[in-house]
Amino acid sequence: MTPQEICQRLTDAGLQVTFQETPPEPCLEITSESLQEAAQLLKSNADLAFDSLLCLSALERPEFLETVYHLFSFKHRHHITLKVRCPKDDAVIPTVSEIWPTANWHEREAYDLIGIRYDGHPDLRRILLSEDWEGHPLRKDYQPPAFYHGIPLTTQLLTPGDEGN
Amino acid sequence: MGIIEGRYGPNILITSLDKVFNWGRAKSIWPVTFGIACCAIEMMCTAASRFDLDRFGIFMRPTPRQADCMIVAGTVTAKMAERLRRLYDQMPEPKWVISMGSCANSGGPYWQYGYHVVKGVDQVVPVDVYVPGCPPHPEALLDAFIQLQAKIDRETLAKQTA
Amino acid sequence: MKETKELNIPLGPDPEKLLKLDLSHNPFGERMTLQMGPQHPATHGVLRLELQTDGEIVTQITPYIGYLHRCFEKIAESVSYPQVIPYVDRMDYLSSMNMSLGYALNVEKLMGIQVNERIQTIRVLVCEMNRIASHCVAIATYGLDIGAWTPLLFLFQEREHILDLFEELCGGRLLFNYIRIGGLSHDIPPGWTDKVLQFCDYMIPKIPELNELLSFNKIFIERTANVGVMSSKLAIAYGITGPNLRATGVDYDMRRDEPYSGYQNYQFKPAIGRGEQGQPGDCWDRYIVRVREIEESLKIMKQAIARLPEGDVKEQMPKNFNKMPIGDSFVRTEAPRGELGIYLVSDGTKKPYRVKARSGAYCSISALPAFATGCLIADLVAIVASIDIVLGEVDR
Amino acid sequence: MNLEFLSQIPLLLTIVYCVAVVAFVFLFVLFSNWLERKISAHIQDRLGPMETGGWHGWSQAIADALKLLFKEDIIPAAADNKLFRLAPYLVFVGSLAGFAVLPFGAQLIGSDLNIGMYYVIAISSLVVIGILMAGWASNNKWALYGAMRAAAQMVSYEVPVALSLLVPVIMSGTMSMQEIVHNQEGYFWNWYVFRMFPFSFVAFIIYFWASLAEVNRNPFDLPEAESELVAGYFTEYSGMRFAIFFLAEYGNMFVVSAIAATVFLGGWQAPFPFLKFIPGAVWFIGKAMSLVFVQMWLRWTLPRLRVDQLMHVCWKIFLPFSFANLMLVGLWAVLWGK
Repeated sequence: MTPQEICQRLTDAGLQVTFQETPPEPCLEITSESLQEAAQLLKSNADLAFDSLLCLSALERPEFLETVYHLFSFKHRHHITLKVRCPKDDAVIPTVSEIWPTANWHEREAYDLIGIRYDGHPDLRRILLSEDWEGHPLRKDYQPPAFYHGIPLTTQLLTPGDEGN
Repeated sequence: MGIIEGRYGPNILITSLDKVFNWGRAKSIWPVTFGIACCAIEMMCTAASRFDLDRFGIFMRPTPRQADCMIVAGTVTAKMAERLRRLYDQMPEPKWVISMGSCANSGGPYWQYGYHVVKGVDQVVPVDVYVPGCPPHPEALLDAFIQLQAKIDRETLAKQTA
Repeated sequence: MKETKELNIPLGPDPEKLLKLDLSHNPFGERMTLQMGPQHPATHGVLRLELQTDGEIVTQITPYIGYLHRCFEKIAESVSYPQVIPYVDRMDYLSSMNMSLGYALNVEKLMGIQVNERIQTIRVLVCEMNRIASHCVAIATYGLDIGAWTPLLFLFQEREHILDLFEELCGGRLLFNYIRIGGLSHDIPPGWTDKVLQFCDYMIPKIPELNELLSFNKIFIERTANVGVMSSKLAIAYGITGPNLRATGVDYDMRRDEPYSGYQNYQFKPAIGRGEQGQPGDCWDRYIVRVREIEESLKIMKQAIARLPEGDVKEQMPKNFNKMPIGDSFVRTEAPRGELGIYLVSDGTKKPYRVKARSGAYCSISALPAFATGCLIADLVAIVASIDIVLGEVDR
Repeated sequence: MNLEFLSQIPLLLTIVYCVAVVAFVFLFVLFSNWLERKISAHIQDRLGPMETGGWHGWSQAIADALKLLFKEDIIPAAADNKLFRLAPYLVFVGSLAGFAVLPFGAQLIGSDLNIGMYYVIAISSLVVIGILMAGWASNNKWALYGAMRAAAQMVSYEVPVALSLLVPVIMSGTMSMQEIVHNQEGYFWNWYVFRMFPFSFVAFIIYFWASLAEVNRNPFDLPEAESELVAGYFTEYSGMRFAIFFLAEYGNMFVVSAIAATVFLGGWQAPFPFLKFIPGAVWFIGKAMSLVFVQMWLRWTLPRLRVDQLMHVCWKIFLPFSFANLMLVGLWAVLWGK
């Protein structure tokens, strides 16, 4: 099934989905309110049957935060990319970990590194960094700490402006 | 050992004892099985058949209590550093540390942007031998052990002067 | 094995059931909390498992990761496109070639580069060699965790042959930086393919030897068959891919079903777990799938050498990355520990805007509580070994 | 060796013998430790110790011992101080006491007790107490697991060991070690392992496998399973105390092999009477060492069993077989005499 048809299916179900022709792959933009319903439909509908969440990535755009879902169906062997936006000051997106258990750890990771909170997640804690770590490292304005529990993490010799290449 | 260490000058008894002790210690270095990242694979290769650490009497022990030496093989992160220190503290004296690979030496490729990487394991534990390389060739690790043996041979029980 | 059933150990609970499984009440008696790792011989690096145990039975598993979090994604945003390759190599350090291939294909897709046949064939060749090397370590450490020392040293010996070939090819034993965006760092040295063929002929009779020593050893089968059974439903739900998925009986291999880098030109059969010694998806199946993949990889290597065309391996390498097209792409490749998916976002500058790596081992370890709860401590060691994790890839 | 004249002064003889046995245990441990590393290395396609002391690293074990002797002796703060200190000695005594009744030669025996066999079975239980004590006192969960596994395993396997040792006792009609050896005089087919063919042989096989579990060797090395329990019950022990555990472990290996050699393989008897000019002690140690070699060989070849499988093997395979075996031998002895 092509992304256009999948988009049509979702809009037929009354969900707010827009089709985006982004190179090199098209994707579906979806509002965070209709995410869970759409996810439910994508997984349970026999024609769609997206039984596998391949990847969940969060990223920071200049104006907003975004979560990208790459879905795959082992039954029909087709792909789809979903994108959900949320504002920076209220970074909340509903969880899909009930629908695809893969999302459980990936959402924890996104929370850890970007700082998007996934509403309804059963166990939203930091996963890669320690519980008492401050800040979300993948934010563009992140300043790394100089010390962690007394262990120096930056060095005085670090030269600013050396950007490589 | 604790009774005579550092109490007498370098007399004939002490220097002879030194020879015996240092021989035993240098020829029987037991590192604790402790691999962190990429270098751990090269460490395993060094212990495996082709390079065979056992030729030098080097024999991996799983518990720090029975080890003499710790090979820090890999990138030490902020989360790991405390545990590394604890492992080091659990080892009985006399003990040595080999820092294997660029990451353990200085943070290696993660030096500049690695917010979670300790820039050199010597910030956490004292290091005796540094092995350069990313990852070091097994021969380099063997050489590190030979350097460590030479270092052990220079140690003494005598009172330190000046 | 009747014992496991007599002990009333659930074999692979359903994820739906598990979410509802209430472990707060205490049907067995007093529980003990056990910290396994980060320094533990069986955790393959720096994984930490917090176990609730009732005697030898593990009633709850909580994995803690991040002890090797090397900030790959942040570093990838801070350096230019070609400079990411050494860091991708260090993600899954046991199969660096497969890792750099995944990243290189992604950037090529974004830039619209179609590399020539020679580059594709050499890439397939080195990736399959690295797959063998990686599976050798996986099987070797598996044997060690079950208590068999000798296969470890034998397989490391075989692996050294591959490492020698790699050293001749690009100077590195473990991390190569060989596959570049749009090409390779340099062409293969003269006479190298003959040595690879010699290696294939040397390696093929080693597989029956391994089977005799470990695979069909009675004790090994007793220890691994029917242990840690993962249903295909659970595997798909948790996003488990690669050999672990195939061991559950799902016939899906990226290399065959969604070919990349010219894999459609090779004849091979992905190994599928059939539950020969127990049930499909048990630890033994996960083991034997890897052994059979070594055989398949050897076949692919021979075919790759046979069809190696002429060409320039450097002509298509982009000179600069100042005019990257804006967009995002997601490319999956079949790495030895499951699919490597790299999600790359470009904002037109010479540095990637965002790189996200989805690793197979990360998903495998997240499913560990779902299918390993209720086993014995000794089984847990076997299960952790059988899903074959590399913490560099899990923590990135 | 004729040491009859020494029997005039029995106390001196005892002291000399005791010192000799302890010295033998130390030498044996040093040698077999080196041997184990060499054997494992050659099985695994490598060389093993080569550098220490010249020829094939012969002094490797001496260097290890010397180093362990002068390591810092750590007693963890959370450990039970007294029990932690006592445990290794208890294990060592349990292992050493077995040597008292081993007949190294016609005269070379510490004490030819008329219940020698009974004594050996009883005294080896002391090791279990020591191991349990070590695991408990360490206050380390892995050590506790190791100790519990060791206790369960050694207590269980004591039963098939005892049952299979009763077969030669029935055959010879005595429990004295020296008597049993004397009964196997002559050519090697007079050894108990070859007499009364299927029964005695089955008893020997069961004894050998069960004794592997008794001394925690692969495939029954669960108490110190490295990949599961870090280092088992001696995880927290360092330096000298660890060395004593090590000593006891290797001492135990020799004791169980020596018992097998005594009761099944003719003890210090030569396989052919014309080889009698070679001292009995050489035969005895040679036979025991070859069994020790088989133990090492198995260790470096086989994977490890799981706890429930270990118990399964003991209670459902070894125990019924050894029991049936004993019954049949008893029946045979009643019907046809020994």
